[in-house]
Amino acid sequence: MLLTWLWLAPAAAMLVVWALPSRRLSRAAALAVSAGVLAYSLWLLAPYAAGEGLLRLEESGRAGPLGIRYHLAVDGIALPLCWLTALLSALSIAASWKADVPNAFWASFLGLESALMGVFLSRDLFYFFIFWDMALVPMFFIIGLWGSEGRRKAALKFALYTFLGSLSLLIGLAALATFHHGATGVWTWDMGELTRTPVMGRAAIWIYAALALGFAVKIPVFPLHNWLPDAHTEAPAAGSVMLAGSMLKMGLFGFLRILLPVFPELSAAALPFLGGLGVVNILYGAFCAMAQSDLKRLVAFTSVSHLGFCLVGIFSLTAAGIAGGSLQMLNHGLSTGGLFLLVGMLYERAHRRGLSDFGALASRTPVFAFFFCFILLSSIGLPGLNGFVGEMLSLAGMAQVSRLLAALGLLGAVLAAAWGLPAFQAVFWAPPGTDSVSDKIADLDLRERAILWVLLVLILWIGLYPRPLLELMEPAVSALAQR
Amino acid sequence: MMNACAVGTLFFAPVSALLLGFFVFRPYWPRKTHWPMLASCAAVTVASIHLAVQIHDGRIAGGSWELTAYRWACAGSWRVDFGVLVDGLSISVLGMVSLVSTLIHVYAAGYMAEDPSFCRFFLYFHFFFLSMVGLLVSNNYLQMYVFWEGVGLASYLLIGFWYEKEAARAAAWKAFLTNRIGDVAFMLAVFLLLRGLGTARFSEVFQRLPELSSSTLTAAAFLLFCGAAAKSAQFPLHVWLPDAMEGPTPVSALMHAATMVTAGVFLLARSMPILEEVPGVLAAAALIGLLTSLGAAAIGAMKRDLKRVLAYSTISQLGLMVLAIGTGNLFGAVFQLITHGFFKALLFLCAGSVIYSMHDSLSGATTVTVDDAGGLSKQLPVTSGAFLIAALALSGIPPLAGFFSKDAILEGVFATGSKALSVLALLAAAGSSFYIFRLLFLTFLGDRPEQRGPRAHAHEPGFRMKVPVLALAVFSAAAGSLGEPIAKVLGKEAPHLSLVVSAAGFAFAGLGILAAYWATMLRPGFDWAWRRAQPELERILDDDFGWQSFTAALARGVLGFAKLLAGPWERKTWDAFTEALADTFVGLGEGLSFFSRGALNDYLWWMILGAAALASTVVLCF
Amino acid sequence: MNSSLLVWGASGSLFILGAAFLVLRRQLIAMIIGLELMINAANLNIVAYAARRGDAAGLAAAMLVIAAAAAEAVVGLSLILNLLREEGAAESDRIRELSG
Amino acid sequence: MTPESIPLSLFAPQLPIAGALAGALLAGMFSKHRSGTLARIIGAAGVLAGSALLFWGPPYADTWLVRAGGIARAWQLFFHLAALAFLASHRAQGEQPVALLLAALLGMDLIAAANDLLALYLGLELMSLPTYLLVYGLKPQKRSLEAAVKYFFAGGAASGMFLFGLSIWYAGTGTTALAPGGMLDRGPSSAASLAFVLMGSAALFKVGAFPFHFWLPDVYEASEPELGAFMSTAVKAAGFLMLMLLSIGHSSFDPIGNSGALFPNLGAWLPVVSVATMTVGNLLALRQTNLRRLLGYSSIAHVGTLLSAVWVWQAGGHGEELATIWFYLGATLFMNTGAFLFLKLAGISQVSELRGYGSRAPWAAAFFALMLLSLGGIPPTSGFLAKFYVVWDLLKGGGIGLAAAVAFNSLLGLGYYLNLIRVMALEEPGQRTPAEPPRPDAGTALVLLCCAAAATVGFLPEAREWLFTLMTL
Repeated sequence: MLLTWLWLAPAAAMLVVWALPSRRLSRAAALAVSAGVLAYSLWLLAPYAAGEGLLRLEESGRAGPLGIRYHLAVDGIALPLCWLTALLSALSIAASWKADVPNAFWASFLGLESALMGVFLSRDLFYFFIFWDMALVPMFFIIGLWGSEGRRKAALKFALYTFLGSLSLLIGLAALATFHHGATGVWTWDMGELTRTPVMGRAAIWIYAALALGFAVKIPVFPLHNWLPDAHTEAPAAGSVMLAGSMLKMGLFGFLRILLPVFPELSAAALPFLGGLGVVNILYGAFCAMAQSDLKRLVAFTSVSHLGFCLVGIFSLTAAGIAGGSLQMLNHGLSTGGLFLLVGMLYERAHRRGLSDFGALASRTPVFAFFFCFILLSSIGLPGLNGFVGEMLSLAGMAQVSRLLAALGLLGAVLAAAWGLPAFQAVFWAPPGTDSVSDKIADLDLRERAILWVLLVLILWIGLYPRPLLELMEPAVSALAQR
Repeated sequence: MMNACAVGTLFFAPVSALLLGFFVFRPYWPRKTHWPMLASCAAVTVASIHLAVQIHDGRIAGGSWELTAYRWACAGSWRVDFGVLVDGLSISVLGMVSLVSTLIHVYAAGYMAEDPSFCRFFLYFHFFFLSMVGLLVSNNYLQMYVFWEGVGLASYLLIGFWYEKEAARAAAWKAFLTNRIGDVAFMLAVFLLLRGLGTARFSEVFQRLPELSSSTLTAAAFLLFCGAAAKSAQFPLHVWLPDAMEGPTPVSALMHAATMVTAGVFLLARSMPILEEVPGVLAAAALIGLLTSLGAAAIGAMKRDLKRVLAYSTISQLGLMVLAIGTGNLFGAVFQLITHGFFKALLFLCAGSVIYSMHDSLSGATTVTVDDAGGLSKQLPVTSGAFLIAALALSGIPPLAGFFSKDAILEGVFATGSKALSVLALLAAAGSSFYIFRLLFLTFLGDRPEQRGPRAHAHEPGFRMKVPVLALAVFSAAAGSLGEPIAKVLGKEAPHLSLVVSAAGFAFAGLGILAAYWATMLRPGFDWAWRRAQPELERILDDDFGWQSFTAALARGVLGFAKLLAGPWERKTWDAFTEALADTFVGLGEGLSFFSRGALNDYLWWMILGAAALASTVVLCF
Repeated sequence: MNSSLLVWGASGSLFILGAAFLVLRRQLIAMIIGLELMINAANLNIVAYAARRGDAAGLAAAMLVIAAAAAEAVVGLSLILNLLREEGAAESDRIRELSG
Repeated sequence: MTPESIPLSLFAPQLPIAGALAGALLAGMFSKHRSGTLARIIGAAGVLAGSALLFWGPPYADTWLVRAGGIARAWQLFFHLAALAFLASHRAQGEQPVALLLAALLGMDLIAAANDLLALYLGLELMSLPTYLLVYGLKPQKRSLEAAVKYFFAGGAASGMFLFGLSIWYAGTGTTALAPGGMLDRGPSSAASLAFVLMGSAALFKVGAFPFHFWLPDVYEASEPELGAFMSTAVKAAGFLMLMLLSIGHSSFDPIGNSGALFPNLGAWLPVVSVATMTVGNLLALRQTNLRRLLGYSSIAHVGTLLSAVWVWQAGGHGEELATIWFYLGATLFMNTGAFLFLKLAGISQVSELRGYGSRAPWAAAFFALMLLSLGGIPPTSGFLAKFYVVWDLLKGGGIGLAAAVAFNSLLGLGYYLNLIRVMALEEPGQRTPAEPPRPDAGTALVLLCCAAAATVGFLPEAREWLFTLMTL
């Protein structure tokens, strides 16, 4: 029952928080619960993180006739993501402390957290899918109800794209189970068993394509990314932190957890295609980010670029690459989550997001400038901070396979400087423009500084000493790596 | 044991100074932040000198001392450990860097005294110093790369220190972007090494070089050279250095003259074993070094802004060092690197003193052009004296340091035996003495009719700025004698001054000085006159033979492509696609609603027709 | 075997006539007549084959069908009566309000 | 041959309902003003007694006319449940609606128990006629009269076709028993197929499948919401039962063994009709502004999905597919009842009235959103689980194309379900949005609670197995 509490506690708390009479009470309860879940996840999983003991921490119920079994487990790749989700939920709730929103706002965050925990923990494809779709409903309401001006259109587009993806995922999963039954005569949805029997033949390609499409919409991969900028820009700050922080990782997690182990040869065959798409993601995200005039939309496109690095890493199918990819998932959560928090704080004060709306903030709000510069550098991939470790490992992994893709991926690092620094300079260094609101912006208060210091310490720690995390991922990664 | 704690201070002194400065001095004594920084610089200098003496006297076995601190990351088959490597090469350069940094820290304390964000300046300044020290003593490529970009970041922050100025912001971003291009090449080289050997430690890499395939080796060597070329402002990627002069003068002195820009040459010197495996890259390095040196000398001779001339002079001297590396003369390059560190820093400090002293009279302009200044030697005797010593050293007049290091380089070039290379090298030497003495004459000696600026009533800068200038003057003069110790520390044979080469060098230097004297003092209006006579020649030279405008056009093109991609492509095609998809289904619905318009008879008609259709298909088909 | 042909012919034509009434006529009363025609066509079939086989159950079935048809007519006529009261004329184009 | 006599005890579950019918009418005679509530109580008591008797009543019997127990009992239980929901939530004055409902219920029970085509026809008539009257009776006005007339004529044509098909079958085989053999022994002749198609069309009409669906939106729009709920659940289920009875015939109709099809050629055209129904239902629902009409088209779309489930059941014939159909019908029962009752309580019929309702009545809006999510098939809800079972059986039965069609249509469905949620949650309240939240009374509140509970059963994939064991006790 230990693992079940990770997703059951926030789900139960969601109902309680929603029903509480006063808004302040429900806000406090939400923060308490999310902090509790974070502490619990750290306490529960930390001792196991050290040794091989991870897979022993498993729970599974009786297998029903359909072969569906309630089966939770955690391994090297899922563990950091659980921590990340718990951390970001707590931080985003703390960050939107001053927002005047109904109880449902806090309840949907807890619902989102429980669904994400479910996705990262479940080893059974059916429950994986249930949690996968359950994560979309709260996010739809977060974007739709409490977003900024264009929220309705963004919420609808978000819903349309993600449901298209999840439908393709449903078909793929069901077909995979039937195919597996055809091959072995056993009905099972458990990832462990599915990996044992190789899936071959033409049908496997169709199943692989359906699953890949389902995951690709969520990452998002280049052609299917159109929902991301609108969803991120219109979502409230805390919403985009959760969306960028952990929701985008569901797709990559799906690749790592389902496609790579169950279809090793097909993944190897798809390497140039999907690796190439990863590189396209990197460059396309960077180019679009360069041309944005809205700060939040710029950060949204950088997510596309960062996840491109994850994709390149994962689809290099080398131990270094996959370790880099999964580490970059974590880093992206921290740095882009941090950036969204900062932009949220800016929006909270001035209700404006344009690059030209601010100016010379470095002199007015030096603390804010320091945090923004630090987290932006981590997002650009400055060595010594966490972004660099993920990108370097992913590209080094890909370099072992195809030097061209690695070189093009590295080009993304140059473009990162091209979108990062001008944005920083426009907001903090350039003199205030005509309609600038810089004079209205006060510096960060204690609460905001505490939140950002947490992120700062993590970013610096992973940057300077990533070894414990990499050793944590080692068993799960070497299982997937093919070279 | 002593060595361990000496190496320890190399890292802990700057780190503790920074932490102290950030958490303690910034909130409480912002005007005093330079004290911890000075202390740490002094500590590092003492430690490096102690280590240098240890290595020089052979008390450290094998001339190099390596310690692996901790395992940074492990992924798949290879491990990356962070550690410290102190050998002849690193300690000699570190000695110069720490010494020059200490002096410039003192100078900066005086120069930046009235600046409002004094504390922020020193935090950035010392962060640079930490990164530079880290870069010099790291024992593997990855750790070197971490500090390599740290130095890049420090230069970005310091160039853009006065961020109110538009030019400073643009220069900072340009510097960081160009450096990033070089860093990416460096990183790709590291990937190739990791892929081939699974490790990036210098000692291991150099031992297992034969394991690498020749194509990987050439690619790695070439990419390393690109990385170094960006940092040391060689021809294709030098565009950022002249603009970097927007930063405060101590920054230009320390980073863009003495230490940071030499990091590229240091990287080439460090990876000499790899370069020696690939003769093609060495030849390319020599060619590019020479080309840069000559081009920069020509442009430097024409510039009017004091600091721009010195910037191009740095590019030219770096070209010479790369030429030395290209001819396989490691000792020449390192010796020139060290001596150049001293006299170029001195030149910049003198320029700084000139700017500082004329500051109030020039309404806040942060730089002085040759036209504003003139005949300053009377008001600034000390500065002009020091400038003269540094100029003599730069052009390579015998007793001073420049002569010995430039001679070492010329020895190497003559040793290659190619006549054309030697002549061009001599020409470069002549050029360097021409532009420095032109600057000397125009700024300090004769006053000229076309002088636009106010008759300068500068006053000698304060004590804190004069001491470093004098100290550096002494070093510029005495550094020549460091030849043997450096050679011994590097493990190379002692330099021998062949009469022919030194005479030719001295002759060309003298020629340059005379030409400068002829062009400025004897015909006072000439410098001004030819500019109006050939405006297009001035424009070409001003534009780095058209290279500056080309890179600007390239940047605009990339930004335009991005705007095209993000604007019409993202908005129109994708949004339109999703809307169209939705509209088609709603349209289908409208069409179908034609059949259900409420008439009972129609309903019944469609029912009966449907039943008949079903019946006919079932009956006929089965 | 021409007698079975005759029966099939009669009931088939009756059924089609009823369907035609139902679809083509606009007055609701005529459409109810169409319904009755369709039911009687079926009844004709049942009675004809029950007679040939001498199967009493078949005849009982025909009786049952007639009763059901009567019930149906009652319900139909009561609805149309209400429509007459409301609209004054039991026309099928009077009831076109619900659509879309 | 004289058929052997059938003991009255076979009809034990139906007797209390008939008694309640009579009691309700008598109640009407005595107390004028409170006759409605009295009738409802008597009716509910009768139905509950009937359901109780279903379990402890007569053992499994299989006479020539009717059957009792086994599968018939399961369907009858389902119809009783739907009737109870109607009685609990219905509020009209007089006692006629209760009586008519009980009559329709008896008709459905007869269809479930029918062993003979004539019994099937009688059940169909007994179910349909009261429903026509209910459409008009509950709220006598021009619109409901028009709907009733349309429903009557369409129903009349369908039962006419059924009867004609029956007569052809009787002419060919000489018996009206729902057993295979007779005409079939000489191989599938064209007469048998014609008979089957005509009878099948009547079933398809009752269900609202593609060529016969035109009446459904008008009737759902004009009739009372609780009747709409009753029709979209119970009457639709009866239609599916008829279709399954016809396609299988009774003798091999034990759910465990596989089927000897009475009419083997059902497999060819059922997929076509199912895909057509799904697509037409969804496409037309996209453009609706009247909520009841929209729920009508959404019910048509669900019929399409169910038809593909029937096709798989008919092709494969194992118990699992039947359980899928039951689970789907069960889920529809709760979803549609919840949705229709929400419309009745909130007094909303137009989409524009729904604008910004979330801020006016958050809990009611949350309930309706849950119903819509279940109708749309979003994971945590039972609607998703039902659709998942159908897709699962289709993939297992080899119907890849149908599975893809079901998936695509559920995306289409999301178009209007999510849009309603958006309108309700994201828009600002318009001037026509009802001000105060709805106040359900005890009975309706109970029904709504059951709907909400049932909607969240999406977590338990074994739900289908439990339902199957419950039904075949």
